[in-house]
Amino acid sequence: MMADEKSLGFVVLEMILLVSLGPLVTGIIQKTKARLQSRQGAGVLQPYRDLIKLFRKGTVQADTASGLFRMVPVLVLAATVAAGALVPVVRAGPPAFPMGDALLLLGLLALARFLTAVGALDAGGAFGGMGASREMMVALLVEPVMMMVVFSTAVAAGTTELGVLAAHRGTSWILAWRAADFLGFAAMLVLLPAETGRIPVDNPDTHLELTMLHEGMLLEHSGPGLGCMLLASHTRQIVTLGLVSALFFPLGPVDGADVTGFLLGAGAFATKILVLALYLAFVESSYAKLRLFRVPQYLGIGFVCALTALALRIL
Amino acid sequence: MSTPTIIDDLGALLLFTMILILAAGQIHRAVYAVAAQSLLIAIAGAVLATATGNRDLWVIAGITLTVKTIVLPCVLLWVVRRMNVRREVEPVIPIGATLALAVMVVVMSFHLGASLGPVSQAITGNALPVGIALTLLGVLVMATGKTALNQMVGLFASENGIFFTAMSVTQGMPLIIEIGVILDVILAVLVMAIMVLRVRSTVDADIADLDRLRG
Amino acid sequence: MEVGASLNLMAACYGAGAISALLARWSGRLALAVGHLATLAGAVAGVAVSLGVLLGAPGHTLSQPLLVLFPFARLSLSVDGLSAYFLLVISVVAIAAAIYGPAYLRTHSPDAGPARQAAQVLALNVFVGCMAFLCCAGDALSFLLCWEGMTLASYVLVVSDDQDGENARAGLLYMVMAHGGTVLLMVVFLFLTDRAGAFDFAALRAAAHGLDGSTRTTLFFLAFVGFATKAGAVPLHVWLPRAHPAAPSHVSALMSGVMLKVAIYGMLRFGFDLLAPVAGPLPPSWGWTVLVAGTISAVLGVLYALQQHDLKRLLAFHSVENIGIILIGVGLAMILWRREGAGGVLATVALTAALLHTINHAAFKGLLFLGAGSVIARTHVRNMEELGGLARRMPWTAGLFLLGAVAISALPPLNGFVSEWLTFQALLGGTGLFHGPAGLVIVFTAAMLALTGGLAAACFAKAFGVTFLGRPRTSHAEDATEAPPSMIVGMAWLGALCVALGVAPGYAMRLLDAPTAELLQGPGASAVVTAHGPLVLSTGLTALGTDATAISMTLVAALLIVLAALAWILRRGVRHGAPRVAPTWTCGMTPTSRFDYTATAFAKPLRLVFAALYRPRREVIRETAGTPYVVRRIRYAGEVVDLAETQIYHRVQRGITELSRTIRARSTGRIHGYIGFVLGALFVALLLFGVGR
Amino acid sequence: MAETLLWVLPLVPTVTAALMLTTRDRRILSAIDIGGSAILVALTLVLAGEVASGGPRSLGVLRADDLGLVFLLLLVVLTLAVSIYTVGWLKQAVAVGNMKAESLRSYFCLVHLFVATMVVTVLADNLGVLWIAMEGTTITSAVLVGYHGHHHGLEAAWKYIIVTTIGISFGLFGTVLVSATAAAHGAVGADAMSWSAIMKVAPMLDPGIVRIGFIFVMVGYGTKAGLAPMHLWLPDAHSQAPTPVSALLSGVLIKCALLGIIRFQTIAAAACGRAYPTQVLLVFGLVSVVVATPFILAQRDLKRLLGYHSVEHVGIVALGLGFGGPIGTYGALLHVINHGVTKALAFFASGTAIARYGTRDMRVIRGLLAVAPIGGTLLMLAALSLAGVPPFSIFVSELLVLRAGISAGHWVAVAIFLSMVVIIFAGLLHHVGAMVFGKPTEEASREPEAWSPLLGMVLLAAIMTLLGLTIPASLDGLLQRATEIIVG
Repeated sequence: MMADEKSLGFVVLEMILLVSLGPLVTGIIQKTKARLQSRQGAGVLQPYRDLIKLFRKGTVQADTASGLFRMVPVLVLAATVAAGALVPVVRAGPPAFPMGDALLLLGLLALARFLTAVGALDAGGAFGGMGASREMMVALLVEPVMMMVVFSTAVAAGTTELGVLAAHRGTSWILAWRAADFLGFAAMLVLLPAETGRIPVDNPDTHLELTMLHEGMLLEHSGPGLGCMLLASHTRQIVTLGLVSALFFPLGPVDGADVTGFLLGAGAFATKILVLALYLAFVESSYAKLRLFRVPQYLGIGFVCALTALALRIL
Repeated sequence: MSTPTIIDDLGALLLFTMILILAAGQIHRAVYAVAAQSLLIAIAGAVLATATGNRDLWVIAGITLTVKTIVLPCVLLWVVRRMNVRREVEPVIPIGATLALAVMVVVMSFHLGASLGPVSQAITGNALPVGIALTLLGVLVMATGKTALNQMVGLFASENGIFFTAMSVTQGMPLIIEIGVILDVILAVLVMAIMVLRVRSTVDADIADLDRLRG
Repeated sequence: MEVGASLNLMAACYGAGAISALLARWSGRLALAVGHLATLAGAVAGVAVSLGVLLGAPGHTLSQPLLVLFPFARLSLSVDGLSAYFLLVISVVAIAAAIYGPAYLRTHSPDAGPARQAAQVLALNVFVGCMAFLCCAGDALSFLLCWEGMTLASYVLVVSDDQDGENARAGLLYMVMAHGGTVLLMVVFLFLTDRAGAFDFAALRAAAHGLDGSTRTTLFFLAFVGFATKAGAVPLHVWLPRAHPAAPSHVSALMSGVMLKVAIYGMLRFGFDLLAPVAGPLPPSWGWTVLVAGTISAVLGVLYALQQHDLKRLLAFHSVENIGIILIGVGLAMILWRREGAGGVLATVALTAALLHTINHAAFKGLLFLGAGSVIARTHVRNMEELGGLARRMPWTAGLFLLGAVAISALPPLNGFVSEWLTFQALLGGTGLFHGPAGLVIVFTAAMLALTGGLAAACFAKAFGVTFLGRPRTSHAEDATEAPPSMIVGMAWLGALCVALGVAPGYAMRLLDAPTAELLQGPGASAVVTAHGPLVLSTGLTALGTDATAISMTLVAALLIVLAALAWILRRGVRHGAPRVAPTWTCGMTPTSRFDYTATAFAKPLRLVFAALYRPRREVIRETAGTPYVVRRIRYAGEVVDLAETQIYHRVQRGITELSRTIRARSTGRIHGYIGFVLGALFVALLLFGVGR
Repeated sequence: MAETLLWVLPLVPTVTAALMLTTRDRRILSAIDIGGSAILVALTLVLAGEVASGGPRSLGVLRADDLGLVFLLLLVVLTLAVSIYTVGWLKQAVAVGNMKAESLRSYFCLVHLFVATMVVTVLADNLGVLWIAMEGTTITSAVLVGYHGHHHGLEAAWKYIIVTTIGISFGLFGTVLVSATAAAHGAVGADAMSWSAIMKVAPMLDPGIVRIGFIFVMVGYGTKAGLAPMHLWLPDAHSQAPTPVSALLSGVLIKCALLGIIRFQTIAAAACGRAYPTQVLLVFGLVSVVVATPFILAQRDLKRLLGYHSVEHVGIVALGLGFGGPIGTYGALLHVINHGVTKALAFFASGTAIARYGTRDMRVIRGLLAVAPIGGTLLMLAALSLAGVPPFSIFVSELLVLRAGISAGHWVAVAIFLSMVVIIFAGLLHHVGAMVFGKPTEEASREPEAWSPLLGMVLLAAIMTLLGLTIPASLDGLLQRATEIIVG
């Protein structure tokens, strides 16, 4: 409809931007948490340092692991980053050459998660298995709700293509919000911690603790492999945040490919992500982790919100 | 005294003998009753023969007299003696119920006959109902009679019913058929008699009491 | 015409294969080889036929009279787009099964007598042949004959596998339910034939046009139940998870991958072709029923699959799920067909999704069953708790099984995702058309579909992980070796299909043109879905008239490959050299296979989350030494039972059996009773019929 | 030529029976047996050819029309199969002492007398002769039923002879009534009982009398045919008789009784309108199918199971006639043939199984496929065919019957019929599946399968499958003409 189309090169550019900013978001969240807990905390660039350190290290592999184990980090990273290519970052509007829509994005994230779980089982330790089993449980509670939120916005636009969705909302997004949007957004806010693997669903900071999900699956990875996995989870986080922003407040000049427009869009995107990151930090430091079997109830809230949002759209 | 009235009276007598067979406590009495019944049939045959001048009926009457009034009853009595059952055998269902059923059967037959209206060619309007009643009552005897012999007697009785009907409703079946039928009956009775005695000799029981095959 | 010739060739091949069973008299191995070779040839001929029709002149129907067997019915074959497409599906899987079969049968049961091998060869060829010609049937009688032939042959294969009574029981349940379904079909067919005075489909179609709505609907539902029994839709599915695992694995692949689809073919044939009104949309009750049945089957199927430990049983339950997904597409197409506005286009999308998922499921479910087959052939164990660590022992099988797992979990970039994506798009369009409760149902369906995907992923993470990864739990798994090459080739063929249909689905749309265009009398699949060229999937105009959602699996796949290459470089890190190998971290203890997560443990969280549905039974027996704090041993036994089975079937069965037992017990062998019955019968009959009216 | 055949045909088995008395050697007896049956088959085929070309022939009280030929063909084919089967069966029976070697000739003699009476039954034109022959079958077969001589056999024989004699005496009563009204309309003397003569005057007959007569015949011959609720004797007799005799009883005899009913049905249809006899047949058929079901499900005795199955299938034939119309009647006649062949096969196969395990209790017979592959397979095939699975013959005839029912719009009857068919299917497959598959018991004899029983069975199995895959033009023509005789 509106919006001239983004060239493929532009899409790749956005993707790279997204991936490179991924660890920073984590850093910011960590820092904020530290501050809120009145700690000094590590610098916001710490995640980058960790990654570099890991890529320098050698690998230790479990004796039971099969060849698959070494491929897992590669595939997971690839899938997550590819998902990143589908998020409109600084500009809405469809790409010149169609790549993928919200469903494909969620599909790629699910693929990454599936492979992570499989990899965790490969080493054959109890922690990996436990992490994988619980991660899959949370995942299949989260994914349908995500899908429904996407639907609740897509029904209005009649498409699941994120660029078009964003463009359809247009710049006047806040005025265009209906009750359904508020509910959908609320559902998203409930889901975010779960999807990014944070308290109250998961705990990213602990190792060797029976409550962990994601970290448990990474336990047997080491060196560059672990690096890939971490980078993947950073990317996953920012991609999810990007998805939310694209669905609910696609602020960003949708036309005009000039430098100023680009900078404006980038700035807008950065602020949006920052806000969401701060939200996550606040949630993490103001809640305690839930028992695993309370999680369904917690996510149930999201489900109800999403379903109501959909109902409102349709009725 | 005209033929129809005679036939009617004979029919009544036949029904009476049938009741006797039904009610007969001891088997040899039933045998005598069935012999008497056969005699009545033979008389009916003779009467019809004189009335219609159908020569075949004389033959049939003769055969009935010899075979069903004399030979077969003797066979039966012989079997009875071989099996020396003298004592009363209690019937399968109480005699009162049996008689009640008999009354029902008779009523039903006459109701049926009435619903048909007069059968052309039949000697009297009552020939058909009486025939039906006799045939069914004969089977009723078999159903209620405890011993194998009761059942053989009942078989006779119902055969008699059929013969009576055949005579009084048509001028009897074609002779050849009639003879064939009677031959069959004789054969059947002989086979039955052999079976009865065989069982009596192997396992000391009445063949009609065996009920090991079920379900 | 050469297509007709290859049709005859197909018949000849299957016939020859069936006859080759006689070779078993001399050598069982020979019979196996020749028989499967014939199947292979027949399947290839089948592919030729279907491609000839699908790519041939549009709207062309290849029809061919058969020799007159029955004076009261003319038998004939007629291959239109729909038939050809399903013939293609059948043949594609049959090829894999035929390549895979002989080696499997030899490795799995080396001590099988020639009699059994002969039976298997005969039944296999009859089975595949009947399925193939069922789709080509041009009249009701040959349809029914093939239908029952298919059932009978598969029954033989089910009971043939081994001597224990379990298979016989499974076969019994299967046969009885199938027969019940067939009876319903017979009623429908005979009703139509009676109206038409002939058996061939053209006449039936004409006769159906004369029917009034209610009759039409009644007939449709009779047929739907009949086919749903075969397709294994909940709650008519109970036979499926028993029968499919019991058969030899390549036959399971055929049963799950193909035989169920034949039922789908029947539904489409009846719903859109034979019983469809001349003009105007179908009665709403049809589509909605199918849609809801599909949703229920999808969710319950995968939920029960999640709790299975028997590898093949798990796969069988997944067939229930996938049939559900196909039914969702079919139902949606029925709802949307001939609706004003965007309905027509959306119907095409929905039907395309259903048909595409048909072949996709055939491909990956076939692949998975064959993979499971290789595992079973090598380990003779079906319970995955007793497996594990096979990835290092049979890498090819593991890799291909993983491929199938990703595909069936509807994950990009493989084919499962494509058809589910299309289904989602059709549902989305549907929400635009329906407001109020109808719309909600569709949305709910979409949510359930999403849930299904997630559950499937979880299920196969478990299935693959527990079976192939970690440490071997028993000596069976310990001593396993890679499957013979011919089996791997059979699997690889289907695996390639999964990849091709996932990465470049646009090229397959061409094959879907004929069936979609013929059934819906609207735009063909490629006109709608690949409007922007074969590399892009798009859903045409959406209900709101906004432009289509378009994705390109090809591009994404390419992107994945590039990124994977980059990531690989990154993964190798700065410091090259072989990785140091160390035991898995288990808090300092020496790890054994008892540390591995079992299937039961993996599924435990979900068992608790969905406890309301599962009603799980569990018993824990603890032997304590005097005081409860010193526990000697704890025995844990838990199982999840199929509700439909316990709640419906067992009760019905028990009821009938009890009734007949009591009736039989009543009968006394008294001859007086016998005579009484005769007399009574005469008495009653005279009163009923004798008295003049 | 054909006329001579009419009196030669009954003579052949009679002479064979007489020849049997000349020797005691088992081999010679079997040879005579097979020879006689073969000649019978040959002559029947000749007669069939004559009739097909030159129309019905009659000689005195005998008459060969297409309707009778349908039954005659079934009769002779089964007789031949039985003769072949008997060879091996007898050897085994004598070995285990079920049959006494010195009494074999009387057995063979009786079997052929039995056949002779049945031949007369199907060829009879005079309804009186029909009745006489029918009673003759009862007497001869009753002796055969009790042949083993133990008191179970005698009990069965007694029940059989008493109940069926009652039945057909009702039949005679019906015959008398019909001939009475026929005589009233100018069919005099022996003609008064000749079916063809009666058919000429049938439309004028007094409907009231014919109605009552038909009911008597229906119940009477229905008893002999094993229609419920007069069927109770049937499982006893068919389970106690020697296996070859059971095959003849279930395969042919009850069909002969049906022929009797059909003859009267045509008269009744002409006299009181089509609807009347068909509705009576419909009711009895439905009752039979329903009554048979529970006894099949809860059965333990293999041969009784097959007996009750005969009840069901006779019921199906009656249903076909009751649904009426050319299709239903055609289907019914076809079903007569199909069921005859299949049921004989079933009895043969189960006979060998029983001989192997030494019991008729289906809970004991296990793993037949392992000890007797061919026999087990044949038993399975017979069961599947009985259950109405293609490509076996019964599927086709049941299809036609069903179609007739649907086109006649008897929805209730169709619904009941179908549900019973499915339940019976389950029951039968449950029983037979349990017997055929699984692990064989210890006491099962592992000796190799003898040729002669197999040959007899394979012959029948071939016919069964052939008729399931196609209906030859000649047979079709025969059935068409027979249908015309009934439907007009």
